[in-house]
Amino acid sequence: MELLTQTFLLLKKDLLLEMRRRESLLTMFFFGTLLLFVFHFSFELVPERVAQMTPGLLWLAFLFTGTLGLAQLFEGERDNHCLEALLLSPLDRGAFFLAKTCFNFILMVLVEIVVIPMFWILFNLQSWEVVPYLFLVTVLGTVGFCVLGTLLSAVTLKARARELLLPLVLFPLMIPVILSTIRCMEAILRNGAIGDALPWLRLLVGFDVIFLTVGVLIFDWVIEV
Amino acid sequence: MHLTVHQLAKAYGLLWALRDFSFDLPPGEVVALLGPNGAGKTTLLKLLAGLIPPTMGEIVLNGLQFERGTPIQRAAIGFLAPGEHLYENLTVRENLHFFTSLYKKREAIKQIDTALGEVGLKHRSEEYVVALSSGMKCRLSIAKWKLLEPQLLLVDEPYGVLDGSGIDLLERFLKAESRKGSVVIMASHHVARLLNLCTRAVILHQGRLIFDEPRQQPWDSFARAFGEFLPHETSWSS
Amino acid sequence: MRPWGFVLLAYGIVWGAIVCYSISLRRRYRRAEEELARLRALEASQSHAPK
Amino acid sequence: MVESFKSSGKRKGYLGALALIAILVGLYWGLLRAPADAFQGEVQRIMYLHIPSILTAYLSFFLVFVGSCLYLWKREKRDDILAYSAAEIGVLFTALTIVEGSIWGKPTWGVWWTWDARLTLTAILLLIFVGYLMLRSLIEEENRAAVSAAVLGIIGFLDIPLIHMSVYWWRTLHQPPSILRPDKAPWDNIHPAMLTALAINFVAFVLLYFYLLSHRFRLGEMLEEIKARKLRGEP
Repeated sequence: MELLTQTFLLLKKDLLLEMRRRESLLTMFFFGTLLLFVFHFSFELVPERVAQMTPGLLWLAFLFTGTLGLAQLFEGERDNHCLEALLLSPLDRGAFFLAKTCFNFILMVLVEIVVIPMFWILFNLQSWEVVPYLFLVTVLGTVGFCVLGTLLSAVTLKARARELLLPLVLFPLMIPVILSTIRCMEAILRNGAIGDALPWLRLLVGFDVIFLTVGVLIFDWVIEV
Repeated sequence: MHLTVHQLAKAYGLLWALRDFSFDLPPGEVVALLGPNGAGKTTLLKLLAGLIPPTMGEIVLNGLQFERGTPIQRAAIGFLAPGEHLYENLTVRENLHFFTSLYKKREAIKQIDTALGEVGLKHRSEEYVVALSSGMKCRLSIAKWKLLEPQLLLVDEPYGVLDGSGIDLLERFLKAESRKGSVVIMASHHVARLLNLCTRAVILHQGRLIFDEPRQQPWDSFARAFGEFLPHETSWSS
Repeated sequence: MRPWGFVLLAYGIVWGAIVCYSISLRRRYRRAEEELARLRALEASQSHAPK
Repeated sequence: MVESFKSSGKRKGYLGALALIAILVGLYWGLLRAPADAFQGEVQRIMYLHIPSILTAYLSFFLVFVGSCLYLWKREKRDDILAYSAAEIGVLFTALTIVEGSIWGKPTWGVWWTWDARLTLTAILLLIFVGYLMLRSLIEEENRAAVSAAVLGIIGFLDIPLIHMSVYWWRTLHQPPSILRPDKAPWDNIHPAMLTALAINFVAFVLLYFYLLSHRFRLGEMLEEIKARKLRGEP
């Protein structure tokens, strides 16, 4: 209970700061949109080909924007040594982890809410009825991405060239999430329903649960000034 | 708070920042932590705050080992670094609200206004911290620790940014803390002021403790030790 | 390339790489050993030296 | 287990000699004694390197996991040295596995690289632990580097089964696994001499692995001691 109270307190603070400065959200949003344009120019996307490539392209966009967000995740705490102030306090570090994960998750979901419909509009896709299902799968994948991403973002906090190092260690570990979300989306696009994507969905949920638990347990050691 | 330190040491890479440091402080002690730049003052404060792990040695708070710090132990330690540890894009009141909630001080939330009044920030409580001058930020830090009631208060060079009334405020606050039985350790280069306030003086030089004595009048041994190791700073005698 | 060619290529690369790693490890090991011996000797001479 | 690495130079010498003998016997069996495979021909001999090296790599990453957990728990420097040493040698063996797989693949599949589940999985493993080594080298402060690396070592190891599952599902939907048939035990269609050659080579690799690891571990310990002595000797 205490854990959740503290998580909520920190999350509220992060959201308030983000609402004031809007740094992360705006950059992530514009970067996501920009990527859609880059995709169009690089692949010359005609509707028949787009249908096949949709899951991969969408996830590529989320992966890159998400990494951008992760690089910024602890920057706010570094200003004015606020991270020290938090570590000095009786805060449960598991709550700190949960709050940062939730914060990054909220940012990414906000970006996804805009980018997915925009993808459909920009590439003239007709299959609007599958969008809610796709969004659901994307959200599950985003949970995994944020959990592992927050953990590794904290691990690389003190490293030189951390913006470069982070994706380097993050992407290989993220392969179960990437593969399962993309396969799920493919199955949905093929059948218009979840159907045979179920094993992938289970893997995805398993991944989310395992790393959420590991994160809460291990975060006490991860974060030090 | 009774604070005991045994043979504390911290090395950064191949350099000792602090070596073989021991002292024992009963409740109510106000310690002046002196020494030239690079003597290890800030390292000592950060070690005591649990912000960095020691290379060797141990810290004992009220008879309990302080290793990674339980939440209860951490709640008992305050670190007053002027201008730091505040969210610049939150308002003055939001900052205090956030930290008091984090420390679970429910009654303190009601006293935020009183505390702001005492440090002279009441009329600026809705401003963002980024808009405050460094002296005002320091006053806000004082208000913050007043509300959080630490039993061990570490203070890192507060004098540089405070004006006359601010200094009064700080010293009154520290004395009140000491009367309540808290231990205060303050690092500063304003030797004269610090000596006026303290009950005990400690001098660090190149990471080693070279002087540790309770304050007395007259204090020849301090003058000798101080003159020997910090010959450039004579302002204290004024 | 003949089948044996592939086999010998694989064996060559693997054992070559392992030998290379062993040599570099040995070199690092030697260097550390020498440094340690030097420091030990230095410490011994200091402790015996008259004050 | 860690204690055994602290063995004297003499015992390490025996281990080295034993490893060398095993390697020579393994080479003899693998290259000369074992018959050529009925389907794959001589190329199959690469398997006598391939399978032992990937198994030792897995052993290595398991040791990284064990060392990392112990380090986070007890904060003993030697556990961290164990994890670091095992990661370094593990990366070497993983890289070799990929090279062997690729050389075996050329005559067998006709291409140097294919997105076969096993090859892909090994490549991902390599990427993860190369990342581990990079992380270590990019963090200045020693304790920080050890703690961060330990966390990454634990996450990396826990992720292996998940990656394994996802990569296999992904591939098996397109093509069946190339060697191991789930419905048939692998040793059913293997000549006994082949099995012996494989076993000898496996023993040889494990001995070699522990020989290298013991030296790498001792090297780490010595570097640590050098640092401690320099710190003490500083005026």
